[in-house]
Formats: sequence, structure tokens, C-alpha cells
Amino acid sequence: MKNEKLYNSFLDSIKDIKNGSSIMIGGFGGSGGQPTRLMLALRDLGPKNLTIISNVAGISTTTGYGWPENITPIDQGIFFEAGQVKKIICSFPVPGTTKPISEIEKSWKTGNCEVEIIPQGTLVEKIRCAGSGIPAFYTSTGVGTIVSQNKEHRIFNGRKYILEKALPADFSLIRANKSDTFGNLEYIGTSRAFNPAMATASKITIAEVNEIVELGEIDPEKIGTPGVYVNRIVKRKPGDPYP
Amino acid sequence: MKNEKLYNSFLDSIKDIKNGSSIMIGGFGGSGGQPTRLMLALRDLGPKNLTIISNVAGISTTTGYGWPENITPIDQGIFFEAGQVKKIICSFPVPGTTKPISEIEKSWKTGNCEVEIIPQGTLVEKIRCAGSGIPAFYTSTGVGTIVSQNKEHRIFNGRKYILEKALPADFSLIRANKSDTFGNLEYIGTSRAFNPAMATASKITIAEVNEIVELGEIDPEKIGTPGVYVNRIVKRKPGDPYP
Amino acid sequence: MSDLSFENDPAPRLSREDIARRAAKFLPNNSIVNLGIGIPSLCANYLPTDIDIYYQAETGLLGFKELYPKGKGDPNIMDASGNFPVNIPRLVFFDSIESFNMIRGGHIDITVLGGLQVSGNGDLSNWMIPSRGIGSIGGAMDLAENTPNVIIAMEHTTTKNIPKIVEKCTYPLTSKNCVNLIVTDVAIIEVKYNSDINAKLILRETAPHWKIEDIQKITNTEIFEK
Amino acid sequence: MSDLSFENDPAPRLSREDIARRAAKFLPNNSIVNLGIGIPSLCANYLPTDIDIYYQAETGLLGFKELYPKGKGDPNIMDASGNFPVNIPRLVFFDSIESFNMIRGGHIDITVLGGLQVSGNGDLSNWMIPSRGIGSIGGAMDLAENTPNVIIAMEHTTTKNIPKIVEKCTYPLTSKNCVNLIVTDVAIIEVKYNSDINAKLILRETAPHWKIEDIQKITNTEIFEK
Repeated sequence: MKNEKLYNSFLDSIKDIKNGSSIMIGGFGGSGGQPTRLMLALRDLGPKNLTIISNVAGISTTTGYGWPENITPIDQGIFFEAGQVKKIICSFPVPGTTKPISEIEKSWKTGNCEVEIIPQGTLVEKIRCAGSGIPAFYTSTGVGTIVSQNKEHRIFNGRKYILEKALPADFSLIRANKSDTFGNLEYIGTSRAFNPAMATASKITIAEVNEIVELGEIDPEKIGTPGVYVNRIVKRKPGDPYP
Repeated sequence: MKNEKLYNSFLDSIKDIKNGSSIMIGGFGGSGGQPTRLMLALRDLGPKNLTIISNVAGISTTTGYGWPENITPIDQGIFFEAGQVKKIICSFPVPGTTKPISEIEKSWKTGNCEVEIIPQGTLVEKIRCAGSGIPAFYTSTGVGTIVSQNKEHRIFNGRKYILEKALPADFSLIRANKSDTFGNLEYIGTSRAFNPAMATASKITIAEVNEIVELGEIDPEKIGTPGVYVNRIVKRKPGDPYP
Repeated sequence: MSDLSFENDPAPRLSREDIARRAAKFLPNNSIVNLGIGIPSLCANYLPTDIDIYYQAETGLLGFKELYPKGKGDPNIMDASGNFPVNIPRLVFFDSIESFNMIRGGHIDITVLGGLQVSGNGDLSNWMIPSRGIGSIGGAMDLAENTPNVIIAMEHTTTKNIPKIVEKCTYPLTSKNCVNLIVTDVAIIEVKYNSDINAKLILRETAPHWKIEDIQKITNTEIFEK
Repeated sequence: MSDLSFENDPAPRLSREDIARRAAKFLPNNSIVNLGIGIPSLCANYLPTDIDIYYQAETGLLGFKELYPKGKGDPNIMDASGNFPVNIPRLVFFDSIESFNMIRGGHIDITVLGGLQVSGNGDLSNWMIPSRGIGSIGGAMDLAENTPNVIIAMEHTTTKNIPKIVEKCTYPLTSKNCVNLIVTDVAIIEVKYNSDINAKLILRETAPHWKIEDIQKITNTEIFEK
């Protein structure tokens, strides 16, 4: 029987992404856990007016953040350079240094895109909530800062908290080391990061993996994302130079 | 240097549990993942007016639920039989059958204890929230039922939800297969259940384990509870007859 | 055939196994399914050989099939009914947080649950008999409220022939407007929603020799021809 | 000694490395510590040999020590500064949900963060310079707001000798009333809370030849003798 989750081409796996789609991009920032091939395919596909949701975003190309030295970094900047982004929601869109200026900062400065900055823990919890049927939660992170502006405040046990709402998306592009044919994913080290949360939070989740193995070939105690959350799986070519 | 997390005796590891303490008991219900030796020690220590928090509770002794056939089950009923419980918070306190009557139902019928029944998903999320700095969240589970009585209702995206609050405790008694000397825990199969959530949610977390190994001897990709959450570790005697 | 028989029945009611067999027909290949305790758990025995289901259990388990016979198996691989599934090489384990992310997040395709009462607008009561005063919710509320497709597998009446399909549930509710299909020992009834909260019961199948009038007689709310 | 020197200084200010060395003294053995980018990340280089710290990184990493030199290491084992720690056999990996359960839940003992401004009542600004108009929050707000012990390691003033310890922060806030200790190139100052929101700055140590009057001159809010 045909396994409908397996795709042979990165471009085929994302071709229903349309103008105006919202797209989560996994990993932490840096090359580990980043779905680099899916990102390049999305750039090549070329949909516009995208909302991009990711954590650290667009700083690797200017600072080398989280990339080995022997390879030119790829990051979310490619979508800004191509004029595909209406809005980015992230926790870390610019490095401490101001030179060279990143693609995101450039796009923001010229008014070509909106940048919404969310504390990292709040961002991942908003994403988790979208995947797990929780429409909103309270956190003290951001209380008394611009993050709390126009948000509902509430006191529990004498401490002040703000209401934060679930953040879903149309597509999640994620990255793992291995997938089995059902989409159970195994991650390595810190490459988990935002991938497991994002896998649960979109209508369609697409996983870029180094290897696809048979059911049962991943140690069940090491599965980081159960296959119920994964709609499409694409394997990288052997010897792909990107980490 | 002395490792202050390692205890030689189950009784020593819990001896600061006092009358009126609130205590989470891990596992799902059944023998897998249940901290049976810590429970027996708590019964022997004898504090009264306890609030017990667990999932499926007290049905193994009447139905054999989740126990192998060759051994007499132990469950939360031991605390009720000993008159130690003021209140139990759980999702599944009685089996479908009414005979024989369980210790929890007996205690409830005679007015000796309060039983608060919470949907399982809400219960585990309330516990998780207590450990992760989230004072409250919204869920649709229980809307329109007695679970929603006296709770705040709120509509998000056209659907009705109720506000549920974090549930912390004084002590968590949990169970894992292995611990390293820092308290990183490895679980097996479905013995995870409520253990990882409860490990985070109490002032003091005490882990009953089959084996204690050196740092680095648990595959870091298989650690289910990072050691930051574990305050005390007690190893079972080799050949313990309880699963 | 069922143990139950009532003098006005036009023909025997089906057995618990028959109910499970009929409910199992509604589980599509490769779907993610959570089976409740009782009749629902029997569905697993009646799947056509070309249908492969990924069963999920609240205990933190996905992908199991066969259960060990009573007295055998590993207590560290348990389903929510307290059975020990066979450890086949496709199982996934996770903790209760993840298990209910999956359930509450609507990632389970279908749940088959038992019922004490189902109302004409799809309300379900299945966790407490009021006379007992205490009951167990377990995962039932999360499953019923959040699973896109809820199938109730139960006898059509109590052992005293009191209807369990009613205009309004009198037992404590599990979830409102949640039921999509009711499979009983005499009928298969679809709950067709006109809006989120208004529904009509549509008769889709009957047991042999049962007509809609016969079924209506032991149903306390109106059922309609398809 | 620092690159900075100002004509009214009674003696040289300490270097970034010295600040890190002084901050590192406040990290007790076996504590769980998250180090921010910049000066804080240098603390790891100045621990006494008998002190063992479990560093946590937002990336989902606990227990690391040494970092690979630039150009080496495994991108799948990364800290939040984008460095690649050496894979020693005590590392724990987890995803971002768990990483921030740990942080937001208050399970990190101490965080050492950089600062742009700290106010007399312990408010911290460290994520955006207003003139730039865009900044990065990352994990700083979660860490500052929820960690029981927040140490700020920074220069006492800007390169233009403008005080960074102020009566009220004018830069966008990271968290209010969160700072417990300020370690600078001329002083170590404790933020002593009288209530949750009212605090006093208490001078605990000075750089060689610096007196409280000298430090007060480059501090825009009152500091007190211990």
C-alpha cells in the first residue's frame, strides 16, 4: 500500500503553501534542528504575504550563530530577501550587533514587514497550547513590560500574570534526525527545541529528516514526536552539505 | 563528597511528611510506574489528614487493575484503611463494579474523606502548570458538566471553555526505572504516566527506582525527568517482589 | 444474540460482541482510535484483516494491537483498561501530559466509548449512576469533548428495558453535543447536527427484523428515517 | 583592568573578565545556573576548581561545562549563545517546552544576565536600546521574571560614562523588581527588597581604591553602606 506521508521532493511536500499562509519553522536558531531544505524549497516556491513563526530568526547569516564555520549559513532572512514575508512572530530577530544589518531588520526598517517579538517561553507555550486544545494560559513573564500592553492582567495568589493566547499556524516545517514510516520522529541533542511543539500546532506538519526507517526501528523510548502529528516526511539526499 | 539526594531507606526519605501534607503519588494506576515502596513507607510513617493527589486510585485491590495475577495488589486504599486521608483528588477513584466496595468508596460513604474527581487531562495539566509557572489555563473539557460548576466560563473563537487552576503539592512520590546520581530519571513504557508532571509540581520530589547508576550511564536522549526536579532518590532492594 | 430479551421485541437483540463488530466497521484504515472500557474495547477483536488501526491509550501508548491474556504481559506496557498489550515493534510511549495534548488537541481521529445515556442532541452521560453518588471520569470527558468523531457502543436499553437514548440526559453529563454515532444491540443511529448544539437522530441500520417503530418504542426521543 | 578610563575615576575600572570572575563567586557548588550572552557567559571560565555548576541553556541543555573553540563542535549540541558545548557524559537534552517549564517554573537556581539599565528598585532593562527600535527578548524575560536569584553582570556605565544604575529605567523593561545582585567593573551591589516592590541598593564590595562616594558619582540612584 502506498504510504501517503512519504514525499520524494521538498518542493512537492510544500506546494500547497499559498500566499498569505502562516508557517512555523522549527529548531532553535542555528543549523541544528533547522529544516533548511524545506526553507529553501519554500523560498523557491515563492508564496508571498507569509506569516513566519520561529524562535531565533535571521541572525545566522550576519553573525554565524549556531553554524559550523565551513559553510555559509541559511536562515529566515531568505524569505525577507525574496520579499515573501508580511509578518514574523519570534523571540530573537536581531543580534546584539547592528552591523552588518540583517535581512529582517532591513525589511522592518523599510516598513516592508511587521515584527512581533514574544518572550521565548511564552512563544513556545502559545504554540504548545495551539496543539493541545488550550486556548489561553496565564504567565508572569512580561508583566510590567511592553509585552503586557493591551493584555488582560490578573492576580493569582498575590502575583500578577497576563493572559496569553494559543498560536496556531497553517503549516509547520520541522526537522528531525530520523523518521519511521508512520512519522514517529527521533531528535538528536538540542535539535529538539521548537520542533516538537510546532509539530502539534499546525494543520499540516512537514518533517525534513536525515533518514527514514521502518516502523519499530526507532527505540520507542526515544521518540520525541509521535507520528500522529506528522503529515508529510521528506528525506534529505545522502551527503547533504547542510548540517 | 556526600550526595545529598541519595537515601538508603524509604522511610528516611519521607520522614518530614507531616499531618496535613499534600502528596502526589505517581504512575497511572496499576503497578507499572507506581511508587509502591514509598507508599508502604508513608502508610508505616502514619501521618494523618493527608491530601492525596493521583490518577486512577484505589481500584487495583478490588479489581486487580494493572497488576500481574501472581501478587496481591497495593494501591492508594492503604491510606484510607489506615485513616490517613482527609481528601483525595483524582480522576478515577472507583471501578465500574460496586462489589467488593473499595477502601476509598467505603471512606467516602462514611463521610471520613472528601473525594474530588477531575477529568484526567485536566488533572495532569493542572499538575504540569504547578511545576511550570502557569497559574491557570482554559480547557473545554468539562464544559456543561458538574466539573464546570462554580468555574469561570469564557468563550475563545466561538467555543466555550472553563478556567482551571494549577495544582501544586508538598511532596511527590514518583517511580522510575533508573536514576543517575543527579536524579535524571529513565522510565520504561507506560510507566511514565503522571510521574514526569508530578516530579515538577511539589516542594520535595522523592523517586523510587530499581537502579541507581553513575552520571552519563543513562542515554541522554531517554531521560524522561531531568534531575533538577528530583530531590531524593531511593533504590529498591534487588529482587523486590512488587513490579 | 443478547442475554436480554423482552416480550415485545420483534426479534432477538444482538450481543455485546455484535455491537462491537458493528461499531468496528466505522474505523477506517490507518486511523488513530481510542477505545473505552467495556463493549468498545471489544471492537479490536472484530477488525477486517485489511484494516490497520493505531490504538491510543490514555496511559501513554500508541500503536498497540493484541492484548496478552489475563495473567500474562508486562505491567509497564498497560492500556487504560488495565490490560497489558503485546509489545510489537511500532509502539510509542509518552507521559500523561503528552497523552492528553493528543486527546484534548483533537489529534485522535475516533473514540468509541460506552454510554449510560445519550440524548437526542448528542449529549453523553457515561461516568456516574446517580444512585451510587460517586463515579470515575478518567479520560472520558477529555475524549468525548475533544475527539472529532465520537461513537457510542452500548445496549439500547438497561437490563430493565429502560431506554438509554433519551430526550435529555438525567445522569451527570460527560460532554454535551459530542456524540456522532450510536451503535446499539438493535440499531445504528447517526447524530446529525444542524448547528453546534441542535441535532436529529437518524436511523441508519437496524438489527434483523427490527423496524423503526420497534426501535422508537424503546427510545425516549424521536428518531428519523435516513 | 578595563579599556574604559575616565578622568575623575580614583583608580582603573575592572575588565569584563574581572566582572565575570567576581560574579562567578556567587555561584554555589551544584547549583543550576543559566548564563546570558556577553559578560555572563564568561563566568564559566572563572569557577574555582572545587565548584561544579550545572549550566542550563534555553536550547534544551543541562549539565554542560566546556565549549568547543569557534569552528569546532556539533551544531546539534548548542547553547543559547550559539556556542557548541563539549558532549560530556552528564548532559540532558529536552525540547523548548520543557526548557521553559524549568525556567518559568523557577527551577533554575541562579541566572547571570547582562544589563543595559538596572533601577534602584531592581527593575531590569536589557533587551532593547530605544534608538534602534527593534530588539531581541529571547529567554531574558522568562529568566529575569522567574529565577529566584538574578545577578546582573555589566559595566557600571556606558562607554560615555552615562550611569546604567538609575532611579528609573528609561529603556524598555525586561522584568520589574527582579534583580538581586549587580556586579560591575567598580562595585558589587545587593538589591535588598523591603517588600516585593520596594528595594534599597546596598554596596557590598568595591574595586580597589574606589570608595562609596566615587561609585555614587557614577550611579543615578542612591546606594547605601552595608
